[in-house]
Amino acid sequence: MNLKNKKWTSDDFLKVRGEVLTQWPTGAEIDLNEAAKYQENIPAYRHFAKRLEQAKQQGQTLTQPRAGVALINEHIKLLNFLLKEGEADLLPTTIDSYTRQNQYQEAQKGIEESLQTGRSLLNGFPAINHGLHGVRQVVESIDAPLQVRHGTPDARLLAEITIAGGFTAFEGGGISYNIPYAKNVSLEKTIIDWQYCDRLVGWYAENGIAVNREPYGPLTGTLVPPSVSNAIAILEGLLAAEQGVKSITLGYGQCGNLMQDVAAIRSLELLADEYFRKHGYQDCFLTSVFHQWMGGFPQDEAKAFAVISWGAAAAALAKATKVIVKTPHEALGIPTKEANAAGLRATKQLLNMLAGQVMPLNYQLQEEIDIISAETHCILAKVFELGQGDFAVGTIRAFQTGVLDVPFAPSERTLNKMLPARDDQGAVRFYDTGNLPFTDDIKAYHCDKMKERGRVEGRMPTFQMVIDDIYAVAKGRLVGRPS
Amino acid sequence: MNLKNKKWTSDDFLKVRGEVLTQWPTGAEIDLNEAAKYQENIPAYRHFAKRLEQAKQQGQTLTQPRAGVALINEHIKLLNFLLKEGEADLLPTTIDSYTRQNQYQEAQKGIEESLQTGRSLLNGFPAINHGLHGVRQVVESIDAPLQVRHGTPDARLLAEITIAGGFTAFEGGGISYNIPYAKNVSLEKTIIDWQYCDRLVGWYAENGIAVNREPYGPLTGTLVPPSVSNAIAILEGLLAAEQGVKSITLGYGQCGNLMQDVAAIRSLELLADEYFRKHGYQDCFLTSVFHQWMGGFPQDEAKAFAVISWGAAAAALAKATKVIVKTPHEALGIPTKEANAAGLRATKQLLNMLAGQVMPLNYQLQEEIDIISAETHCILAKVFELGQGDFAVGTIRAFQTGVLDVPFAPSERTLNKMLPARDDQGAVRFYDTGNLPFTDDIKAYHCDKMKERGRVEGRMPTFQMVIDDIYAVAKGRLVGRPS
Amino acid sequence: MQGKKAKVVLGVIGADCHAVGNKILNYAFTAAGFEVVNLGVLVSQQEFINAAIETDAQAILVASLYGHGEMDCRGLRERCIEAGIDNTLLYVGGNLVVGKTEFKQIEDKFYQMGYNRVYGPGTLPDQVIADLKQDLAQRGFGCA
Amino acid sequence: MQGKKAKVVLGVIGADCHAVGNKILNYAFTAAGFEVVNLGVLVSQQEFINAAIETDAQAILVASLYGHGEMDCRGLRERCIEAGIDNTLLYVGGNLVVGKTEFKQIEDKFYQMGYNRVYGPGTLPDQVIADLKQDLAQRGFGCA
Ligand code: B12
Ligand code: B12
Repeated sequence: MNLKNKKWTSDDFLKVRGEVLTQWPTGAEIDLNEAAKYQENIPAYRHFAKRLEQAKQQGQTLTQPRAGVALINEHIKLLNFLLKEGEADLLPTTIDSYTRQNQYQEAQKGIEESLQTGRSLLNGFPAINHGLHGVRQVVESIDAPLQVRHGTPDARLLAEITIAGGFTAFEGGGISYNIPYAKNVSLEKTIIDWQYCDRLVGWYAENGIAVNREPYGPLTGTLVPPSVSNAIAILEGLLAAEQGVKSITLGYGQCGNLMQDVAAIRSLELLADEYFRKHGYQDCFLTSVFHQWMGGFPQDEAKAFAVISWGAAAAALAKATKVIVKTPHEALGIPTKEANAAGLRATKQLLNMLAGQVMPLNYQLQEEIDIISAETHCILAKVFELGQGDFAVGTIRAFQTGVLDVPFAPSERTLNKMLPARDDQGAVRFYDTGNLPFTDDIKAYHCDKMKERGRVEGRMPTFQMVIDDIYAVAKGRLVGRPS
Repeated sequence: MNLKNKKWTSDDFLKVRGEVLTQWPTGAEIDLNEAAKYQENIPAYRHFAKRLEQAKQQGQTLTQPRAGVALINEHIKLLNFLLKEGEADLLPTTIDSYTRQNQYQEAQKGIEESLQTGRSLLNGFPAINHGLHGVRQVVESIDAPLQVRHGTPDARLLAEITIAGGFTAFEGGGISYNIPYAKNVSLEKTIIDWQYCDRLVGWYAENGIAVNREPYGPLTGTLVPPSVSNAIAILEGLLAAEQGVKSITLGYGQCGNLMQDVAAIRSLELLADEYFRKHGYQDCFLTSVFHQWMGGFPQDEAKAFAVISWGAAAAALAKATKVIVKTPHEALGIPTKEANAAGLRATKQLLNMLAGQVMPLNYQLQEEIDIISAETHCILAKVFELGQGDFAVGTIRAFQTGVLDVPFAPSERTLNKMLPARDDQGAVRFYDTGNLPFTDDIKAYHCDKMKERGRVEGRMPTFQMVIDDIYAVAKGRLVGRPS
Repeated sequence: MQGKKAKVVLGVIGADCHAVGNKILNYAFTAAGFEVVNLGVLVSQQEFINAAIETDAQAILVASLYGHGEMDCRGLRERCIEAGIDNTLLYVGGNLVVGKTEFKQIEDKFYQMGYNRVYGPGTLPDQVIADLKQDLAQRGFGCA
Repeated sequence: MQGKKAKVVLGVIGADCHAVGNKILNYAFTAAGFEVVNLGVLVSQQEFINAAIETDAQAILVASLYGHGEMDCRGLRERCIEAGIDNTLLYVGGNLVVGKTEFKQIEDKFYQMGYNRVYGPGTLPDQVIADLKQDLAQRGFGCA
């Protein structure tokens, strides 16, 4: 198939579908028409897209944890615990890493060992192995909207099984679930595979069921400059909309400087609206998600609570539609359900205390919005140009040439030439803009910011500064100062 | 003695001093000249006033816990734990409630029962009973600046013993340690008694030793509108300065709305500078202290961490010189040393992450600064007028007439006519301005804010709204909404 | 006695100055139809006894927030007995001991001291009012 | 062999894609004078073995962050022995098991699997470099 940002024909879709459903025996259980009927019976308050729309209209910020274990009953218990003890508004099902790499055999081994040892040896819920009926058992046991969260480059079968199973939201995208999650998978292939997922969601939409889609915003979670993640989020959103998706949540991972974080969400919302309108997708309902700090966490739980709370506060002041919540165990391992619920409750306390408080516009916030927007426009314009009017083709070429570049990514499909670092106030800037298509003004802006920090620290900006920044939050600060 | 805001003569001071030192046998141990020598040998980094000056100049916010137990060795262990495990910058010694009420006999019983049972049966350190040598044992075992924190209407002997013992900072004031801490103690008496304490500190200042004084800012800790606490803080500061105090820290207790909290600290700093200059005390070094939420806390520790973190963030964004830290045990009982250290570490994490981040001026912040400043001016002008140019005399008359009024105070010396409540964004406003000497504009401003909230909640502002606000934070919100 | 207002004495014991909860309890009990004799904060055992005798109150509601409750509250029941008002209900509530402690332990301790009901931190007035109405009804006192 | 650069094979095992620590370890070991053969993320046991044989490396540094380390790392020592490189040092580090666990337990588990050194979360490169230099020196390999 030739990559193009064009809605798939029914024929193309059905042809590929035949192959997808045979990737693992449980694929055979799916019947789209039966699935649509099943979805129709899910009440509105359990429906992700509807819940998000309502929250956006009411100016609310909803909480959502990450969580998933190997076995069905344990997974149900976990989610219900987070609902009750964590007061979570939205629930996830985090998929294990073997499933993410399509290693269903390994996942099966994980299930069996988990059964034997009585503790989850998988870092998530292996939905494909559990199959349609396993998934529905979960869906029917949880009285809240449910989303699949993963990191799967090829998630076609996973989308088929989980949406048919009654999940009303599905995270991921051809860029955001490739570059941070794979090493050597062709971007062309993942974009096509995600067009499949989006077309599937588009099919449901045509049948009256708006399944929510969420490109994965934070990417590597490590010093990703807002314009980079915003550009990719908007691109994936546009690609999804083209396949007929009608409910999209665009995401951003907290950087830690309040003005920059608020600006990032505002700019993301503004620009997404602009691009969606311009390209004819104004009927797509857009919402936003703010991820609490995604980089390395402090091991100390008190300090972790502080980082979590700061993320909650920033999300509230930015008025994101939902916030993805970390836990006090983050630095150490998959959280216990108690630690997960504690992170949720801390977050809820602050969201409630800050309900109604908004960050008023000010010169610094405006400056951040302006610079993020200008950079994002530069990137998107260049992608469009490289693709000769096709955002999908443009994306491929943009990654080849470094016009799109994700820092610290495992993938060989990103140039890794751009390097971020913090400025003296902790905002994430570019230490090296690499091949990003920025104007000289923008480059000078970042260069000045880095020099300013260098002056304060009495050292030249070097790669050591970047490393110091990577460790900083875990060590108790935002900016990695020389010791 | 006749109350006047006038530096005491040496004779007056020495006459009263004779009586003070006989209130409890340990008073006899004090020799002022020996004490001054002892103070001289305290190195700068352990010197409260010097550490605060340095922090203010560097734009740092320092952390300080509350802590005190009955027995000397346990108290030393506690403080050292908070220094090491809590990374505290400044340390306290919180005095027990019997000592605060000058019930030294009861305190002695508490010490003895604590010795017998092996756990502290007092809610603080009974410094007077331990005497000069006990106090110095503490001072010499702690490698950090030390302050006495209490709530004692008549703290003259306590000041004598603890400062002679080597403490370099002393909290309290004639208003702030009466109205929230006593029931039926004459304001005239407490202001005179605190003039004594200030004159004592002034004596040390004349001998080259700047002991820091801190009026207790948060008062009842319960919905105190910023202008009320700022006016009282500035009044007590002025009274202290008149007696020769050269290092004063003015305080404010977090209300929870970010713009209001930042504005409160800014306005406090601005107005204090103005009044101190105007009244001839420009040689007094002023710093500020932000108290993390002082009202009822949530029992859940995760939620308590969120409240603590929000206080840390607001303190950092307001650039207060120090922040007084709460603990995750706040709602339940005196914290264990571990819980206390956890609150400190959470706070430190956020102060470090927010170092360099300031709240930029914006229309809402400006509006809050303006209204708080206008109100504070109204109050202070009226106090001055009532006292015919004497702030001490004016204070007495202001409380009699309700020009100064502290909500929810136990004292019968405050009219209790003014009632605060939150507006729809959670800022603390006046539900009833009582006899506060506000202009019609200011009254209308608050009236509008209350009406706005009433509209949103579909109920008339009533006393129930005030009660709902008192419980709100403990129940997980800032604004007490009807259920 | 049907219809007659039940009387309660309310106060914060010892050297304790926590006034907020006291004001709210005062308001809530009054609103619920009780006659409240509010002694405020910093109340000694003798003041509680005197007020109960003078007003012929059915219950004494003792609050202690600041951590010295254990020391302050000991002996109040004995004083009631001495004063001949051993029939008076004794309720106690607040943050009764120093430090975070298992509530069950605290409860037992105060039951042993002769208190009829013991309330932990976070207690809402409605619950206390309901309990008191029930206890009074059991004792044949039909209240408001 | 004095002066010759020591060679280490570096990689993140299994289906694990955590790349940040890997990049930093790569940078730090290179800066410390080692020759680093960095396999990046998503590395199978066989790839580790092959790289070690091909480059004649003194040590294999296995990272596992994502929680499946226990399953992924089992058997690597046996494969080394089979492949005739049983003398190669095996270091492992990261977030080795699912969930927060007492580090001592994890350490023992991985020692039993034949790893020479086991590192927990939060390990800084300097420490690992110092340990490796010492282990190599003990084995008579004087390195940079
Ligand atoms: C950033 C991050 C991500 C990014 C990674 C981006 C990328 N491609 O690199 C994203 C968001 C994509 C991600 C994804 C996932 N993650 Co992740 N992630 C993190 C996080 C927050 C920081 C990791 C990091 O970069 N740290 C900074 C670097 C410098 O430190 P480091 O990696 O720890 O490495 C240092 C040391 O550990 C040591 N070290 C590491 N390896 C080795 C090896 C040797 C031999 C030695 C000596 C030392 C050593 O030295 C390194 C340098 O100092 C950690 C939690 C944390 N630490 O706070 C979770 C964490 C590692 N992730 C976790 C999980 C579970 C996942 C997911 C499964 C997703 C999920 N459940 O939502 C997926 C996994 C996908 C996959 N297939 O691997 C868990 C692992 C749980 C466990 N072990 O029990 C963690 C601990 C979070 C948690 N508590 O749940 N993650
Ligand atoms: C506000 C406050 C203050 C204010 C009080 C202002 C004033 N004059 O009222 C100030 C700052 C002055 C203050 C001072 C002190 N406080 Co204070 N304070 C608080 C705080 C934060 C809130 C109390 C409050 O107003 N809550 C709101 C009201 C509505 O709730 P409430 O008081 O709990 O009352 C309700 C219930 O408990 C119950 N209830 C209460 N009494 C009774 C009685 C009966 C019979 C019944 C049925 C029910 C009942 O019903 C009430 C209404 O719902 C609490 C901690 C918390 N709860 O979060 C600490 C707390 C009570 N204080 C404490 C302490 C130690 C002190 C000090 C000694 C200072 C110190 N160490 O720094 C001094 C004491 C001075 C003195 N002599 O009393 C401790 C007590 C520790 C303990 N018991 O182990 C607490 C728990 C904080 C802590 N964890 O350290 N405090």
